[in-house]
Amino acid sequence: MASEPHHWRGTEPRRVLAPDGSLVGDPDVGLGPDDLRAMLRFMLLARRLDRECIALQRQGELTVYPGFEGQEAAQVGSAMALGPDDFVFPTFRELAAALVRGVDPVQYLAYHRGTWHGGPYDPRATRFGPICIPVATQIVHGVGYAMGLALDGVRACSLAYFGDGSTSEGDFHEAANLAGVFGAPTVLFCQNNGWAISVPTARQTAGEIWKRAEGYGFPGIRVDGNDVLAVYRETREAAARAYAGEGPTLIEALTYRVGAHSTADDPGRYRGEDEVSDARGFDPIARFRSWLLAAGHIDDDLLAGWEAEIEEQVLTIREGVIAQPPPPVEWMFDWTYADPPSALAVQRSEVLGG
Amino acid sequence: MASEPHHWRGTEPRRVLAPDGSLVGDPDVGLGPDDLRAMLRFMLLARRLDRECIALQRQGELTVYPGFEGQEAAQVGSAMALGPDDFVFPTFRELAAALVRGVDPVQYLAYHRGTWHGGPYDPRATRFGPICIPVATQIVHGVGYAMGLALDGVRACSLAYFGDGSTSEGDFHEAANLAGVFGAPTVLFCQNNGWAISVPTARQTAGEIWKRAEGYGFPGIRVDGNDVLAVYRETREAAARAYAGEGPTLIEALTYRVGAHSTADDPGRYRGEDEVSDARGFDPIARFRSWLLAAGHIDDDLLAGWEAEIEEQVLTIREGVIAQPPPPVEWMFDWTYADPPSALAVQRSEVLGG
Amino acid sequence: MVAALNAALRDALADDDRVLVFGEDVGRSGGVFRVTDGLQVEFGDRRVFDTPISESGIAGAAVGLAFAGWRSVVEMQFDAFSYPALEQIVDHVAKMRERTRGRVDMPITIRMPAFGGIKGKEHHGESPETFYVHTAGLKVVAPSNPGDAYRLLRLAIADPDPVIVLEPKARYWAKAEATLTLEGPGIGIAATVREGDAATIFTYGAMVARCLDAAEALAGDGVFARVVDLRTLSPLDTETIARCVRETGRAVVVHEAPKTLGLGAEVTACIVEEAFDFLEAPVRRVTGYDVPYPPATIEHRYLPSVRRITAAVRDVVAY
Amino acid sequence: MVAALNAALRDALADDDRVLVFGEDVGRSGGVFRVTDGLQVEFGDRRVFDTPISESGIAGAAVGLAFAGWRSVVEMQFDAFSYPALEQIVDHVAKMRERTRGRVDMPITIRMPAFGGIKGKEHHGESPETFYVHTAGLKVVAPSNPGDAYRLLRLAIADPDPVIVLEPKARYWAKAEATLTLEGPGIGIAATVREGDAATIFTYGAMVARCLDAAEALAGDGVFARVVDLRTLSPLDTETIARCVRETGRAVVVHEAPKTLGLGAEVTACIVEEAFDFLEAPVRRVTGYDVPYPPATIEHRYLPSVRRITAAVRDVVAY
Ligand SMILES: Cc1ncc(C[n+]2csc(CCOP(=O)(O)OP(=O)(O)O)c2C)c(N)n1
Ligand SMILES: Cc1ncc(C[n+]2csc(CCOP(=O)(O)OP(=O)(O)O)c2C)c(N)n1
Ligand SMILES: [Mg+2]
Ligand SMILES: [Mg+2]
Repeated sequence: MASEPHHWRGTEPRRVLAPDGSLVGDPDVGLGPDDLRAMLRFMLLARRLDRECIALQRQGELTVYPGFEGQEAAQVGSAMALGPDDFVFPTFRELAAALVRGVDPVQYLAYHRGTWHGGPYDPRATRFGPICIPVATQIVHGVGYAMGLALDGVRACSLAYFGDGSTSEGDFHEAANLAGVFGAPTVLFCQNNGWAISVPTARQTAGEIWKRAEGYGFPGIRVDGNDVLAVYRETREAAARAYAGEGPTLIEALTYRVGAHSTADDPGRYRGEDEVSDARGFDPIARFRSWLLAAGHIDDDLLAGWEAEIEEQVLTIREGVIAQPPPPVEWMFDWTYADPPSALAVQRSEVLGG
Repeated sequence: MASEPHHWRGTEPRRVLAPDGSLVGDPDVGLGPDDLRAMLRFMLLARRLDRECIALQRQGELTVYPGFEGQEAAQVGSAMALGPDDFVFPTFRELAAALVRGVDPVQYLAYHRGTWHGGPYDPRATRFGPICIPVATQIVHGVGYAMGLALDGVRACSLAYFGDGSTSEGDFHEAANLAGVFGAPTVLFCQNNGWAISVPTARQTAGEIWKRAEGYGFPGIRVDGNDVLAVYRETREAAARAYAGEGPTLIEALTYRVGAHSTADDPGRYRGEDEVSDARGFDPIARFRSWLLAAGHIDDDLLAGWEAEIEEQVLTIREGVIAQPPPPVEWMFDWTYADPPSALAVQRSEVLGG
Repeated sequence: MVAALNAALRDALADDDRVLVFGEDVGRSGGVFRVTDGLQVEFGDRRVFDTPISESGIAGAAVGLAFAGWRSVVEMQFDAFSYPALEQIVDHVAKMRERTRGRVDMPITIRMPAFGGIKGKEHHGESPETFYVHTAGLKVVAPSNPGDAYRLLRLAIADPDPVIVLEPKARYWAKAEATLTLEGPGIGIAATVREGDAATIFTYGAMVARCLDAAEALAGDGVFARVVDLRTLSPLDTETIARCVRETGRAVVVHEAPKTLGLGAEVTACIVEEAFDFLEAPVRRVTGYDVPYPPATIEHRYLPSVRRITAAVRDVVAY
Repeated sequence: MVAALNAALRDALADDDRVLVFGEDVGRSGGVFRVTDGLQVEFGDRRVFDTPISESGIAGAAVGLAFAGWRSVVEMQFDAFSYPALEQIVDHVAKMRERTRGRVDMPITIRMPAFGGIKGKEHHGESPETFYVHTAGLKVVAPSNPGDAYRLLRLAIADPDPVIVLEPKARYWAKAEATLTLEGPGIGIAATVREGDAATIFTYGAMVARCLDAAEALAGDGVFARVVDLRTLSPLDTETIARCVRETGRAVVVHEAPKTLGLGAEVTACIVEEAFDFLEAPVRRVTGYDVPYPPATIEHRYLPSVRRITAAVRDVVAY
């Protein structure tokens, strides 16, 4: 059997399914068969779309693209655990979560096509914040948003995604500490995929990430991020605590970045192929699919049907992406201020004038 | 019996002496009677000088001054535990530690007189870094310095002081995390004095500060910061680990800021007098003195002799401080660059020209 | 001025229950300069609260709160202590409206005691305006008197866009009668605070009072300098700047920040662009020097003095 | 240019065993732009090492290492990612020498890929020079070609003072033959890269090539513009700036940073101070706009174009 990814060492993560798909926990995480099937379908769609995006980038249709292969369970499981009023603050790698949250993938990919920054989709309507590049900064936004929910007495929470590397930033800490002090209804969701570009988790921190929570006075949880059921359950419980006024939770989901950091990256420079092929033995989709098959929730026919549907869906997205023109140049000026100063109006007309 | 300061709650701190001066641990921390006496004498000098500084400020001889009454054990105990090659990175409140390290108090107080910024003393010669105002920034310097020691293979460590409030800053976290990753020979020494200006520790963080260390992968220790023997022992052990290549230690020393945050502060706005008078029941000097008396290491005659000496010492310092003139105005320009650009030379002569 | 700022916060909190006031020591103690005195008692600790020492966290939380529909008025305890928040301010506070194509406003007010002149400690006398004026998406105001302080702070809070409010700490305790009202010129409008036709002195913050002293001294010698209080540093009131230079032909810019890329550079460039043909002498900049802000005992040699200002005005007039 | 920078680091590491190179992904992977390629293998992971993602930590560690006698060359992975380090850079890197009255030098080099033009993501196309040029105690260089890149980086590393090195990422892969040598003009010396007498274009970084293109286009029409590559942004080479304006009477400043308080403001102010009587037309600034750096598909409309540059030169010449 292939060895576990390096950064999974240490405390055993919580699990429902063992890597081979066998049960090691209670599979009743509160999802009916339809939901379970939807979960797998999202994961399959996400993977197929992710690969398409890499192709699109190679074909010059997208700018640098950060793939997430291997992280489908972490993203889909956590995003499905949230309610419609909950708000997600993502990094740049959460396309799978965006799909679950109903963000239009064509609009989402406008970001990577270079037609708009931040949130080309409507972050308010989708309750999915803008794509965020400066690592860890969005965690603070998640906490601030949660403070706002608490002030409003709304029964909802925020969830901020971030990577293992992002936990080294001051903003991770300030966010976590503020969350603790204000008892903010928020979930700090770390996808520990073993790498921050070329730096392995062990060179990012000498501790275990989930253990940081205690120092902030709230629960920290280590979950197998490639076990979608466990991810779902833990996130759901964290959200439930938030709804109940019990404050934040830090979740460290152990997963693995199978691909490159982005299409601009060459992982051959810093990690061996063995590690990657070993990690493929822990694939989140294979694990969940094999259990669903064994449990009789899906069968090969269904899977074949999905495959065809997903091909079509991805083709449509592909076409939508390619059809996107560059934005009108005046957009550059139109949202900097609600009420632009006159000097900016002059600059705007200079651009439009030629 | 007066109740303990609010922020001492939670995990019991390590102790050698109970608040009433009775023994609860092994008093043999590796110090002979002379050292023990020197320790008390430093504490007495520090307290007397601190009060003098407040008087000097009231008399217009110093600018805003941050007193440290109540924190003498935390500072003297930790500073005495260091070897001559170790390097201290202080905040703005470590005059007692500076005394122990041999920093000339008149030069030190030049800072508060407003005659120079940073380190008016020689930080290299004294191995005592410049006074540092932007909270937590100096912790990173301590870690960087320690990384340098490790690179040089020198058997020494750095120690950075910081307050409870400072632990909320991103720089605390980045410093601690770097220290863990690089196994830097450093001591992160937190004087948790219960207050950050007007904010009590409980509103600063929902966790216990010493517990943060586990998340960074190194030991965290909670010590009674008003027990000078325990502070000494824990710091010494932390330094010994650092020397031995075993990396950093986080020490949370529970102490209490008896006075105002600074001479500009009015604590009456945010804390009750009861709390302060209760805290006086945990005075670090009284505790240590009573044990030294009981153990026969000192007697009343010695103390009376010291009192007279210290009066004289403080008077000399006072006179030295008052005698300090403002610096030559060209100093403003003389150290900005090793090799000042010509435009700056022009500015310099403009100033000197009038 | 402290009273005016305090009144502005109180009135804003009273008028709009989405307004929040938070920062280090702003609650129980009422702020190190007492600008938030009494607000927590009056509006409760839900709406006026202390935070940990966490400037990046404070600015970032304000961003998240804006997503949740709250209007944050945050304090950075001193000028230099806004630097740890710079990433949040530049990357998010300033850009979020653009990043979301106008879907998410950032009605955030970032107040800070700014500039020097109070014999403060290191890092307590910085003039950080260049960082914020250069950052697209922010507005920056620097009132010099209680009336402007009240009005500009209230306008800042009401503004859908983020506004940095630089409060000249050296003027906090200046005595001045003022009617506190929202009526009056908005953000972006400079004020001619003294008439004159020999030259115009452009300035802001605590230097306004000093420039008025200088103008008074010059008037004794028959040199009548106009003094313009820029009040808003971003966007600059280029119209007033250009008009004054057209009318007086000569200009001096005075500020505490170091010269190189201090606001004086932008004012000069703007004069050159908008009023070149009327300019009869080089624009002179009387500013802090290109060195770290000096210690208390010599800060008066760093700050523009009446002597340096009058000398510069005489220079341009004699040119 | 990547090869020149790489050679500079290699030679500096070889010449002085107190030199360290560290930052995010600079070790094993050799940097996202491969500027540090091969250095870890050659000099070992004691001297060339990866850090956690911790910009403030990186800058602050360099300060501590300077106390311990080490000479750090750190990388900020991109321009905008230097913002989290701003407090450390402004409060300590820039001021520590002054704070210790010259007892502790800060021989720190902070490298970063800067400016736009590579269809990068958000926060990957910033021009942060204003923040650093305004900060007393720092030097700032921005080489435009491999020869300057090699020399200026080596001089930066050898300098006892902190130097910010802004590497124009759009020129990283530009092919150019260059002899890499320490011989040549030092920090603070601009270069006239094309002669001309109708006007002077002052620029730096990736815009140098574009200004040369513009000058070439203008020459076709008989307008001979001089092009000056400032190379060092702090301290500015005011002598060369003034001399060129005295000789050509007209000036255009070109940079990618937003206009307001971009370096063009300082260059303009300097021209006014040093060469007012020779100035025959207003200085024109051709710059990025006062908006956040735009997305890839429209960045070419934001960046100064040959058309905008030539138009500005024609304007000042026709004035
Ligand atoms: C403040 C900041 N510094 C540096 C970067 C450059 N950068 C982009 S992604 C990345 C690695 C992030 O690693 P991790 O947080 O583990 O997320 P992952 O990429 O693995 O999803 C780095 C260093 C950045 N985006 N923001
Ligand atoms: C970055 C920064 N933000 C704010 C301040 C203002 N300030 C000075 S001391 C202080 C409280 C520090 O509390 P703590 O760390 O507990 O140290 P103590 O004063 O108790 O010794 C604050 C907020 C500062 N110096 N630096
Ligand atoms: Mg990662
Ligand atoms: Mg404290």
